[in-house]
Amino acid sequence: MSDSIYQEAIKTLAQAAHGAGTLEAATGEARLDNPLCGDRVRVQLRIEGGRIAALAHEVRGCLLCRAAAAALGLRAPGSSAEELEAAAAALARLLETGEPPAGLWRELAAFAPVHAHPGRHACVRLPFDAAIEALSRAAAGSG
Amino acid sequence: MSDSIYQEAIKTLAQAAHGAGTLEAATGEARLDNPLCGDRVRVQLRIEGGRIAALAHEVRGCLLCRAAAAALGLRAPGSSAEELEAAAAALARLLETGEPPAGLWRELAAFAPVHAHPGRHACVRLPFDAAIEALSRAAAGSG
Amino acid sequence: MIIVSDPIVVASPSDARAAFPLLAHDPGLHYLDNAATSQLCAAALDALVRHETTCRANVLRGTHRLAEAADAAYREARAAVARFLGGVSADEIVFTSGATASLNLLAHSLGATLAEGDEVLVSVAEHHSNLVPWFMLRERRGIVLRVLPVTAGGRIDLARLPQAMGPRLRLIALTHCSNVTGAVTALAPLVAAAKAAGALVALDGAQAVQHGPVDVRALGVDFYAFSGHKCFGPNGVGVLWGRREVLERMPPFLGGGGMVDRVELTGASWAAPPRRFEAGTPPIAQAVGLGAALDWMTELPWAAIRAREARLTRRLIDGLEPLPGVRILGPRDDAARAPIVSFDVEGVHPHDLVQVLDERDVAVRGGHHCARPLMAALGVEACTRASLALYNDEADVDALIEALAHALRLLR
Amino acid sequence: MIIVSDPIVVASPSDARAAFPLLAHDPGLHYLDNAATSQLCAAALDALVRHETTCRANVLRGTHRLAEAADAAYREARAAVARFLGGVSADEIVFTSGATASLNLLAHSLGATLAEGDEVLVSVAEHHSNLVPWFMLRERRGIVLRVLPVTAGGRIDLARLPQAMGPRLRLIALTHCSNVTGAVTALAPLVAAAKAAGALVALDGAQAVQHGPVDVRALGVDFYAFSGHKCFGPNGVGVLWGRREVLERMPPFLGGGGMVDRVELTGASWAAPPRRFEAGTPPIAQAVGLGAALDWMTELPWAAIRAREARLTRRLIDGLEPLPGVRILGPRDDAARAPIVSFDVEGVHPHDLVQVLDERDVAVRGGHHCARPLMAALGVEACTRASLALYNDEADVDALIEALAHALRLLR
Ligand SMILES: Cc1ncc(COP(=O)(O)O)c(C=O)c1O
Ligand SMILES: Cc1ncc(COP(=O)(O)O)c(C=O)c1O
Repeated sequence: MSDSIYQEAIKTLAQAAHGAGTLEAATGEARLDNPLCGDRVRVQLRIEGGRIAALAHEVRGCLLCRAAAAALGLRAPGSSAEELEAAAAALARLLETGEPPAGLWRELAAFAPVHAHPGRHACVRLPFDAAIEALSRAAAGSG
Repeated sequence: MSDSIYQEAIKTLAQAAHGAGTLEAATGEARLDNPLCGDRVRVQLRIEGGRIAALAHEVRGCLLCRAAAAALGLRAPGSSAEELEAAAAALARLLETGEPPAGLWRELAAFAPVHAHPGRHACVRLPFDAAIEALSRAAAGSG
Repeated sequence: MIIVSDPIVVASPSDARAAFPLLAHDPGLHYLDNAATSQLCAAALDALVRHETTCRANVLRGTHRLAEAADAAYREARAAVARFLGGVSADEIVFTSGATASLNLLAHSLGATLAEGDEVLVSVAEHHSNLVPWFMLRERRGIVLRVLPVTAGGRIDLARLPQAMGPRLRLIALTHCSNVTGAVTALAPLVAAAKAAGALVALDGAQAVQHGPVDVRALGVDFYAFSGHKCFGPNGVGVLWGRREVLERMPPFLGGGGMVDRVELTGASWAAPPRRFEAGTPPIAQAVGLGAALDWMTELPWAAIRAREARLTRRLIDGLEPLPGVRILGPRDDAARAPIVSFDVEGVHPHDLVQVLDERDVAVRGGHHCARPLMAALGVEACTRASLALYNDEADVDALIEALAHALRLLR
Repeated sequence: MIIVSDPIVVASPSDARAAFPLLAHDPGLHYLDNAATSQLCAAALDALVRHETTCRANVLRGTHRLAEAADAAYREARAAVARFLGGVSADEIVFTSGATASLNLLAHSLGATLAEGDEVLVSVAEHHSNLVPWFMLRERRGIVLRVLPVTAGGRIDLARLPQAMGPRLRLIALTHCSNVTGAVTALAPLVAAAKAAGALVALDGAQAVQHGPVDVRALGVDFYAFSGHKCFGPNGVGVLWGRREVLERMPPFLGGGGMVDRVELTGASWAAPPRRFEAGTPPIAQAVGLGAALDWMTELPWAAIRAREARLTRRLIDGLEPLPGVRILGPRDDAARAPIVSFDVEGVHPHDLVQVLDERDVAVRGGHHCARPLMAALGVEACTRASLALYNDEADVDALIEALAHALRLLR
């Protein structure tokens, strides 16, 4: 079970569910589906002074998806758009290579074993994809 | 080459081409195609007093088809409808089993090796099928 | 070089595993995903390999010796399918690339004989492959699609049949057996009602065929569709059986070599069934493999196998029910069901469950199982499914229950 | 039990025969019916058998380990096809059950975007599989079908292109290479004319692919269709390549599992290409085998193989021409042709010829070759065809010529 993808860290993250809920006065919002498994993520965020002031998410999905959303809920507030994009890119590299790249958010390292399961990559990425979509909506003022 | 289907007997029959041509005052006629190979047979016959008084055929087809038509042209005149049907049935049995059944027209025995080549059975049977169709048209008076 | 063994004869159900190369090579695997794909039996693999290495040629028009051998093998495959379906005529067997292709053929070809306003009746319990082709026909031709609901127990609700049958009903197209709940459709009342209404009945047999030969004439239906890969045969081949009288009045679906009689630039005329419906080079080697699989199946002791499958299903249900938060979807009784059991686990996503079970060598499937309307009716987005075949035994079921108990501790 | 060898590497063309199990087992056979079906290479058979015995599962939705392995293998097969076609995107590769299925998919799916009066241009030289689907589209949607004639030499007559292109031309659908005459279509002027007219170009590559990788982007076309069984791969699988931008605006053709995004009883929405066009369980093992065949082909020394095929074709034509009553149909020169040679023999029916050649272990094909309009244009009802592949050699050609001389004595 050593390379199980269900490490304690992921479970803890999912249970903590940082950022779960809805946001008042969001300036950007996006909802994404994974039609393959029915996972669904809604991310709302508020941009203030060029930074993410607050982020909330609602996830109907698997443990991996919820854990990824929680990492996002923990770390995104206070980040800039560029930092969030860099974090998403680092996560994508981790999944692709199995090796934590420089600059990866610490909590995301627990996802390394998912590398071996390409069918689950979308579960982990969905909240990040939604957040980036929400960012671009916020920038366009159409959130 | 001993079990070649191109026995001298078949070649001789095809070359003799008994009955090749057209018939004046036919009382029954049928044209049949084999769409698989493009073979085409026209059989015309004249019934007089319950017997086949004359039979003619035009064949665009392979040697087997021409040889079968020639056997028909040789033997059908003078036969009754029942005799022709019995000959066609005996030919079908020969092709199916490879063994000449009782009552097979002597000339048709040369087709025994065709038994091993189901794809060619239709070539041999086509003139007989057309003759039987022509018979039934003659009986119906719609020749 | 490839060395192929003689086909293995299954003298008793416990020999079955040895007759499946993948399972024989992986003795630790508890393969319980048979509703998605069954494993390939040695008889089918051997026949396929023997065909490709000794008589590969195109069929129907060749007269050299390989072509004759391929023709004979393909013809014999059709005869094997005809035997498996209760001894129908081989001319009623259309080879396709799978159940989905068979159902699309039906929706296009029979569909072309329907008029705007004609009705087709399906059910909420259908696999997408027996729904989407009818949606598309509705778009193309303006047919009316009616849908039978399911009962709370997850069975097609036959009490609603009278209301669901409109005056212009032409076809009832239903699953023979649900790929989610295992429920076997009660056919007698359906067939009687269809006959009375002058409607045809088509069955999606994809899930039924791996549980034994099917006598389609005795069922009284008009069409039967299934896939080779779900009855121990090769991938890439399927069957549509149809009653000759009905096939004969259906226009072709796909156009190409082999299905025409005459082709001129102004148009073409069609060959007789089954070739009318088999445009292009068919999946010859796959059909030969399927024929071998079905011949192998036909020889098996089905009464004993079915009794065993039922026993294992009971054991599975009895093992699942006491687990906290586990809810079985569909029938929990033993009547008229295939050994397919789907369940929902409160607070645990099926994909997590499947992954943890996989870590314990138990292969099941999680998701919507291409049956979203049924998922909605059962009140879930997705679920976990265990599906048994003739090679499964008590150890497989027990491994699943044990791994599941572990997964619930891990994931909740 | 099945033992599978390592893939055989073809260091030089003369090794090729050893890489084909059927030919290796039947050394006396002169197989010259490659245009009907090529033999299956060991690399493809091994990959297929290995897949079925080590990672057989359904694709796309499973997350247990067999399903992950099957998914990876299927994805890799798509990548192999994309490499073979000149390095296109794997998302542009649609797996079908064969070239005929690919062309029907195109006629239905692209056809659904055409309006009454829109024009499709084909040629007299097409295989029925690239004619009948367009006839059927004409019936369904009232398109106008225009037909390019062939020259006396049997090539598509490009001089007639200006007249054949109407103002509403939307698609030119032509064979890349004739399955009867071996003539390779001159694409540059066609593609330029199509571009200028804003029309798309689809190629039927069924006969081209066994003669080496094809760079579809360099050809400048929009669609490319072919079958696995004609390029040393398994039966029951084919490909439609399409440019992404075009695929994306095409509606689906077949409905079923895997091609949908969302399914409710009111309708469904579609997945992105290529899955939009792959309803149901695809021919997974066959695609894996095809990928292996194409990877194997990609490594071969094609310049040398093509030179050899051309030399053998010359030898064949030079052997045929002096024979009394023998008339070669189509081009007799060496330019732009595949090693396919059809001929008519005065007073001798092709089926008789094929049978007598078969008695001398020479396998060729006689008939109309599913190209009746071309037969009519060439003034014959049927003809005899010899078609070469990379495993053929001088002995095969000489055996044919010798057997033919014998047959002419026997049959006339
Ligand atoms: C030029 C051409 N197009 C299409 C096809 C159809 O291929 P398939 O029968 O494999 O679908 C063939 C093969 O017969 C062909 O030669
Ligand atoms: C009930 C049912 N119908 C149809 C299908 C479609 O079968 P295939 O994907 O082999 O075409 C399936 C399999 O997924 C099924 O379970």
